[in-house]
Amino acid sequence: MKKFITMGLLAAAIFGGAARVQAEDACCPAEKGAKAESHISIAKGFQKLGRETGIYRFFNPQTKEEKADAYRAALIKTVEAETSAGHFHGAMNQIHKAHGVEQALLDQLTLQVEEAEAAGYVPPASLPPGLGQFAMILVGLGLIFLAIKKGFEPLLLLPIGFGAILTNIPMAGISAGPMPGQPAGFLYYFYTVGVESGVFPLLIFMGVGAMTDFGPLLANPKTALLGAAAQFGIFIALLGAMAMGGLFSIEDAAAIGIIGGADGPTAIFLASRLSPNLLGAIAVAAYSYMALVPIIQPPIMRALTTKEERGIVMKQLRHVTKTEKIVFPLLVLVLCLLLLPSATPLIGMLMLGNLMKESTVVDRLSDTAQNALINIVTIMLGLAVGSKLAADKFLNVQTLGILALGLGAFVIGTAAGLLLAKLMNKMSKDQINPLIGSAGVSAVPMAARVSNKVGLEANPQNFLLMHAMGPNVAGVIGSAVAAGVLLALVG
Amino acid sequence: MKKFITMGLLAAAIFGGAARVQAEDACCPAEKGAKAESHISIAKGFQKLGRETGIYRFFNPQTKEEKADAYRAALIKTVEAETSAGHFHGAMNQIHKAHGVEQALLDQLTLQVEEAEAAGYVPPASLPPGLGQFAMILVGLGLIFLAIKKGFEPLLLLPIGFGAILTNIPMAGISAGPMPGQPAGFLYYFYTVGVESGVFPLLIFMGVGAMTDFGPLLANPKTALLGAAAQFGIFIALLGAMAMGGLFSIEDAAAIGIIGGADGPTAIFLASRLSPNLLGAIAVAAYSYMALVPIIQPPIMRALTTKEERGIVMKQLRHVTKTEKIVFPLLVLVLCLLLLPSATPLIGMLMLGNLMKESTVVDRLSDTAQNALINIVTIMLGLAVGSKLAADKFLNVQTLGILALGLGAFVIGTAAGLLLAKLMNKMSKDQINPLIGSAGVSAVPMAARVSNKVGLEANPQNFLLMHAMGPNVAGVIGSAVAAGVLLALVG
Amino acid sequence: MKKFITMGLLAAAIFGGAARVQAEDACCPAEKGAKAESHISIAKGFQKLGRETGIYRFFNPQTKEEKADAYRAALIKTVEAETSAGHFHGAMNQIHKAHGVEQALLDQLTLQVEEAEAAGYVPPASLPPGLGQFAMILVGLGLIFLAIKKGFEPLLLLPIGFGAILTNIPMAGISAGPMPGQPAGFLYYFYTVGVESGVFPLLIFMGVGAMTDFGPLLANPKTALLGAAAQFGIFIALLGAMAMGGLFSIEDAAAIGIIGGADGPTAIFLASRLSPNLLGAIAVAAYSYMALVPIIQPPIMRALTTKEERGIVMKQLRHVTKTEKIVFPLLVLVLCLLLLPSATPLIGMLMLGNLMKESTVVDRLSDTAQNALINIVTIMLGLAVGSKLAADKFLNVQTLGILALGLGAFVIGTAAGLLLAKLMNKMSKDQINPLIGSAGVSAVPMAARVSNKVGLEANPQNFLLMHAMGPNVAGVIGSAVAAGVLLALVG
Amino acid sequence: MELLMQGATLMVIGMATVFAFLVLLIVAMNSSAGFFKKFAHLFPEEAPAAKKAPAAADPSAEIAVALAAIRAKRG
Amino acid sequence: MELLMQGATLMVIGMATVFAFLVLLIVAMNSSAGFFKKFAHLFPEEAPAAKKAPAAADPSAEIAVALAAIRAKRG
Amino acid sequence: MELLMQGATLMVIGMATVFAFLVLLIVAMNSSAGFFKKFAHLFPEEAPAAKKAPAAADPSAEIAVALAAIRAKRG
Ligand code: NA
Ligand code: NA
Ligand code: NA
Repeated sequence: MKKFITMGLLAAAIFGGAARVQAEDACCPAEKGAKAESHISIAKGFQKLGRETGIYRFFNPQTKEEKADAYRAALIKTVEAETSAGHFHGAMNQIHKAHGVEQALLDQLTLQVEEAEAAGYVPPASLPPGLGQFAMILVGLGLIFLAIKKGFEPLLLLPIGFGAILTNIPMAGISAGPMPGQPAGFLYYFYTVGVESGVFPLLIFMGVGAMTDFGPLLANPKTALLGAAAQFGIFIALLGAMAMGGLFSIEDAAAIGIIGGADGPTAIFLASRLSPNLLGAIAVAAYSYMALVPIIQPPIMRALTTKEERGIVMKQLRHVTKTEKIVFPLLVLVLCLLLLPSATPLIGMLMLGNLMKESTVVDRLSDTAQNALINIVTIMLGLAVGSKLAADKFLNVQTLGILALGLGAFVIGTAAGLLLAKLMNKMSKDQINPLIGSAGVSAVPMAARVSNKVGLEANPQNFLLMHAMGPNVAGVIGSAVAAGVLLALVG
Repeated sequence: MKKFITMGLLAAAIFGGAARVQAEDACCPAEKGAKAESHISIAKGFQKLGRETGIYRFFNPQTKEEKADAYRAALIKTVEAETSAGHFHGAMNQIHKAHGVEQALLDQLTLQVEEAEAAGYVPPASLPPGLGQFAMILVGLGLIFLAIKKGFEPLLLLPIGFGAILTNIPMAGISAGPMPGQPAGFLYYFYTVGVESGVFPLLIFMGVGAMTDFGPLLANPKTALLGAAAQFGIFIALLGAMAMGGLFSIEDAAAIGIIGGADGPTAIFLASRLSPNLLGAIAVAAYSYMALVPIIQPPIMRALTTKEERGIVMKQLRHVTKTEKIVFPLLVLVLCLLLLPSATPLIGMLMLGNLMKESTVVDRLSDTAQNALINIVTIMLGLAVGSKLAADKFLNVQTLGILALGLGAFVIGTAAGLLLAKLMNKMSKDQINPLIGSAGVSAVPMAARVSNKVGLEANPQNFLLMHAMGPNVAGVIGSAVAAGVLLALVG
Repeated sequence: MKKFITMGLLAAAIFGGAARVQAEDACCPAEKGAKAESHISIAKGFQKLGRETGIYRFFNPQTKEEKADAYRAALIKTVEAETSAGHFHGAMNQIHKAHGVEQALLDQLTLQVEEAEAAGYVPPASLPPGLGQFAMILVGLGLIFLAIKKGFEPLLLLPIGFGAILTNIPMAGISAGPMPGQPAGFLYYFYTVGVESGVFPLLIFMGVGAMTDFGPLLANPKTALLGAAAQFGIFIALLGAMAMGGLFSIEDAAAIGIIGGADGPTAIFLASRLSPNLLGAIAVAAYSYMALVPIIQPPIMRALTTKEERGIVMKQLRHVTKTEKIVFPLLVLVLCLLLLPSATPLIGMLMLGNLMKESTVVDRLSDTAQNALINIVTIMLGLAVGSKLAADKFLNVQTLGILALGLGAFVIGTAAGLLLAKLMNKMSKDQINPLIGSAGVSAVPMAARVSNKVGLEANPQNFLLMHAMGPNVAGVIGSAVAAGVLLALVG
Repeated sequence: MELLMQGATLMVIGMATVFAFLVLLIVAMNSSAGFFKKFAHLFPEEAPAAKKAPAAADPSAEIAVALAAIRAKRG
Repeated sequence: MELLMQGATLMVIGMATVFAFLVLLIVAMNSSAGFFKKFAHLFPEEAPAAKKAPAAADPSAEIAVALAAIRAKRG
Repeated sequence: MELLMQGATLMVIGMATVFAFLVLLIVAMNSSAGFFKKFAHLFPEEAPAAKKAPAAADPSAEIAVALAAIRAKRG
């Protein structure tokens, strides 16, 4: 009796699927699968392993038929297990679910390819799937090389590169969604649980807040304007993306622009909300350019300032009291909730971290936020971001656009900060060294160090580091505000 | 063809919704939404931002219509995305789900308001929604002030206060549940994953166990009776809540009573199971009164004891061997599983932590349980508890009741402990200083320190701290047992 | 009106359930439940508590009827709550779900028992459910005793033993799945979120990678062969399991074999995918035998080698450069992705940890992976594994088989390693002490220490530790590869 | 062209908001500085640090004192 | 009134259970103390601490010894 | 019997794969050792450690220098 029901369910499964896929495929895989499992000969076993090696799959990527077969085999296995356990209802549910949502995923795959082909559009850099994975593994290795050998933001780029490799391993399905009766790949969980929900970037931002000293900004509030000016790069890049003849939607353009914010968690948070497909490329661009700040900024700084300006020694910063520092994070949060609620997740977590640090009453929480917690989340976030570096989403002309626009955003942000600093220097009674303007792009604390270094070249007695920290931390707030505006208007 | 299906689905979505909400609303928002998105002029953009500022929304809270519009817009966007990707089945699912469970949430909202109005009952302290949020933000700031400036249990009250602010920011939806095709606010995840499941309070309890030394209790077992007597406050508060003319259900009353246990994780665990709506108020009351123990207890202690009694010097505690300390957590667990299985999640995790500490073979686990893990969980638990401090659940007469009953529970628990200690002093051959009775309410280690301090006032040679730690830690077990009874009979 | 709908829904709930269970049961529990709740007299309250004590339930385990009643009561409560809140659709959903998937669970329970009885098969060691729980609690206490008093891998066996106790507490449902409208037990979440998904063992493996030095293997690459030979135990145990007359399926056999890999995370990862029912027994066997390596291996080592061979002093290892150590993890990963993608989750995470360590550019991540993160995950993984130690899955003849096969796997793996080392010693120009062959089973670093100790016995100048670390770490890679093959062919 | 217009609109609104926010923050910081300068006597510099001690959950110091006292009495 | 009765019932049962549990715990603690006093010779005070060393997963000490020996031999 | 055959098949394939993998790894390790021996001049032993310093996100050293300089100038 039970056997009979099982067979009926299987028949339903097979024919239900068949109606959507292809008629001649539908009757065989069950038998094939059954045979394959009951007699694994040595030769067939090696053949199976051989067909699952990466080296074979780089040149013979999984076809749509193979994917559908794998899917159907998983389904049949689950349905059989359910049925033999007396879960007839559960088995029915599996079949229903499988032919609904999940089958739709396969259909979508098919459709997307067909549409793209029908549209006659082949992205210039596109590779066949298998070679695309191979190329992305090289990209991952490249990111790891940059992280280790060149010191490019290794805390993020090493895990991102590693995640890119893991994701692109053929047949391993490390970032694949769940199949019927089987768990998803583990990077799929990292991404959905941590990035899609926004939790990982926000926890990182809390840790950043706990490591940030807003004292230099409080000592010289007007340098906050420089942190505003440097966000100009964000919007120019957005405009550039919109100008690229339909290559990017408005959501994409907003997510790309935020690279100019020079702030990793903000970029990841916004991209995960507005343009998840581009998340990988955006994060890679953001962190790479942040690592390149010491190379990108100095020529612009020298071009836009005179040697005299660069030599300006600024007035020493006043002492900031403990109470001011405690009140500051609450002040920013209140301002933000009054004016721009959409920015409060980012600003709120940044300020929570800072309040934990400055209040000194919860030092153990602040220490953990700066160490164990941020480190754990960084590893998982890096891997999850890397899991979005699939070949079809990275090896295309969009990524070239993103890289170009991101560089433009950094350059323009730097220039905007410098120019406003020049202007402020002319209008203010206390002298302002224009070099601190470039620190407004954030990239904490790299950009502030660059200001200091370029300043020392012009005048060996000119220590700008603390002065540049003001615009530097203001730039973090500035780009979170920009992200809030984009979320409110585009999201 | 696809366009046609999309439109059909949208029509279904709209009319399906329309049948439930209002006919004249149903035809327009799609068009409005579409127009709004295709031409954002500068003026309209600022207008949109302006309508989403906190300051505007405090006075013009989101109406039911706006919520329904937002909901419908999200739905339409998702359905369009699904349809244009070929997910016709997925689109159907979205609509089905949306008009089922989710639409029901909106309906419920409407119903609740209408019922309350029909019942003619307006809670005395209720404010219009927007001002309610404003007031709750002030409450959050107040909790942070108490945590930082007054040192009120800052480890919990600072994150709770911050969570209260984040939750009540208009339009930000930081604790809101998921919308179709959109993730929930991040505090929603903290609450459902960590508090609803019971995982966070249990992990905290494990850390507390790893920090607790049961040696003083083992050295003088009979002081455990004081930890039992002090739980009397729990049940008097429960009785009081039941007496308040239907203001509280029996589940609410049990959750309120547990405030008298003076034990944060136990209170949060029980309240999350019996009365999630009151969780915020109960946690705030519990931690606040624990912070106030040095103010609440001394007058009661002085009133119920003579100066001679307070000056009693107790016999020095015997040495407790390592083996006894290792066996103790297993003893408690076995006793608990034999007699009261419903208390084993709490008692079990407390004893796991203690076993890890005392066994000394897993020091690295014990260290992590006491540091990184408990700190991470404390941050997230505090924020999650704060996320339950919504205006309509906090700014009402129930909260006043909870505050009054909680205070009563602390006072009565203190008195009951003291009185039993007086009695035991009269009946026991070794003298017992009645002051250690008040430590039975737990509030570890604050209550034991208060006993020590009041004892020193009466006799400068009278060091009660270690003697008071016995009832103090017994009180933790006692309130977990009380929670188990309440879970078994009321839950 | 609402009352009417509620009653209708309840009627539907009851009769819907009735059609599946038993007609005479169906009409009463609602009334009984209602009565019981509205008048808890003191006597009845104590009676209820008494019937929920562990001591009562050991002898009177929950019957199918009681489970069904509890289930139905939870359902009715939820449906009432939904209805009274206006969630008619939600209420309908609850009923539908309850009579579908969840009811099926109860049916399955019934079926399994009936089938087993019909088959006339009573596992020799099976106990009535209540006493089975009692016995498993003793097993848990035994594991804790071994962990603390005998130092048996306490980091895992202490939490596993504690998890076993918690899981088997009657009525507490600490590892039970969700009931309608109620959360699951907290160990259920640990298991599904951490073990079923594969995330916990993989994170542990990352930490192990960050603690492992592959230098000795790089200095003497050919010792990797010993790490291959020692995996022979895995496949012999697999063969043995297949030979046991249908006691184990092929999936079970593969999961049992991996015990011979002497590597905890690999065993847990593979067992969670191939044979979750045996996971508890497999993990306990794997960690126990790893702890027993100093007892199991020396006799075999002495039996298979001559005193002269044991006294062989090996050539000092060459210096390995930093760059080689950095490149090594990437080399292994690339080899693995080219040849055996199914092993890449395990190998990948091991190598990520090692890369983080050797690169030295992300020391803070590497430190956290080796400390806070691995400790947190170890606690949760241990408890989750313990949650699979249910009486019906552990107290049976299968467990005896697993213990026997696991021991055999260790013995044969040790012997295979030794014999290949003897052979290599004869064929190689540089002398190889055969004792380092036994270290190929992994059990890092215990097996390498055993090699060192036995070597010192034969020749007090013979320090084999570093030489044995080569096969030791190669054995970790070897068993991950074996796991990959099994996943690809059996999974 | 319309896309460009949208981008430009976003730029104007975005930069205006960013500047507005940071200008208001400057005002707030200056007010805060003024306030705490004026009422400096109410906020002694080390107050919060002093408050911290009683809040710390470490009873070891007190226990040490107590034990020392006990030993002193015994010895 | 009925609500109050329910509350009172819970109070009686609850306090009785709490006291019963802690009284039994006192009995158990006293028995445990008696047992370990009587069989103190079986549980030497430092035993578990001594057991800990071999369980620790840190081979560095042994490696250091081995390396020192190797160097000694070489040098 | 068929089950045993399956087991034996798995054993042959499994052990062959394990050995093949580790033999290839040996080849790779030897090649890597050869490569880095030949091009040792391109990979100075301390290079990565030296690279690490600028990557570290700790500005405290520089800040300390800057503060010292400022104080020197003031004082
Ligand atoms: Na920025
Ligand atoms: Na208590
Ligand atoms: Na192994």
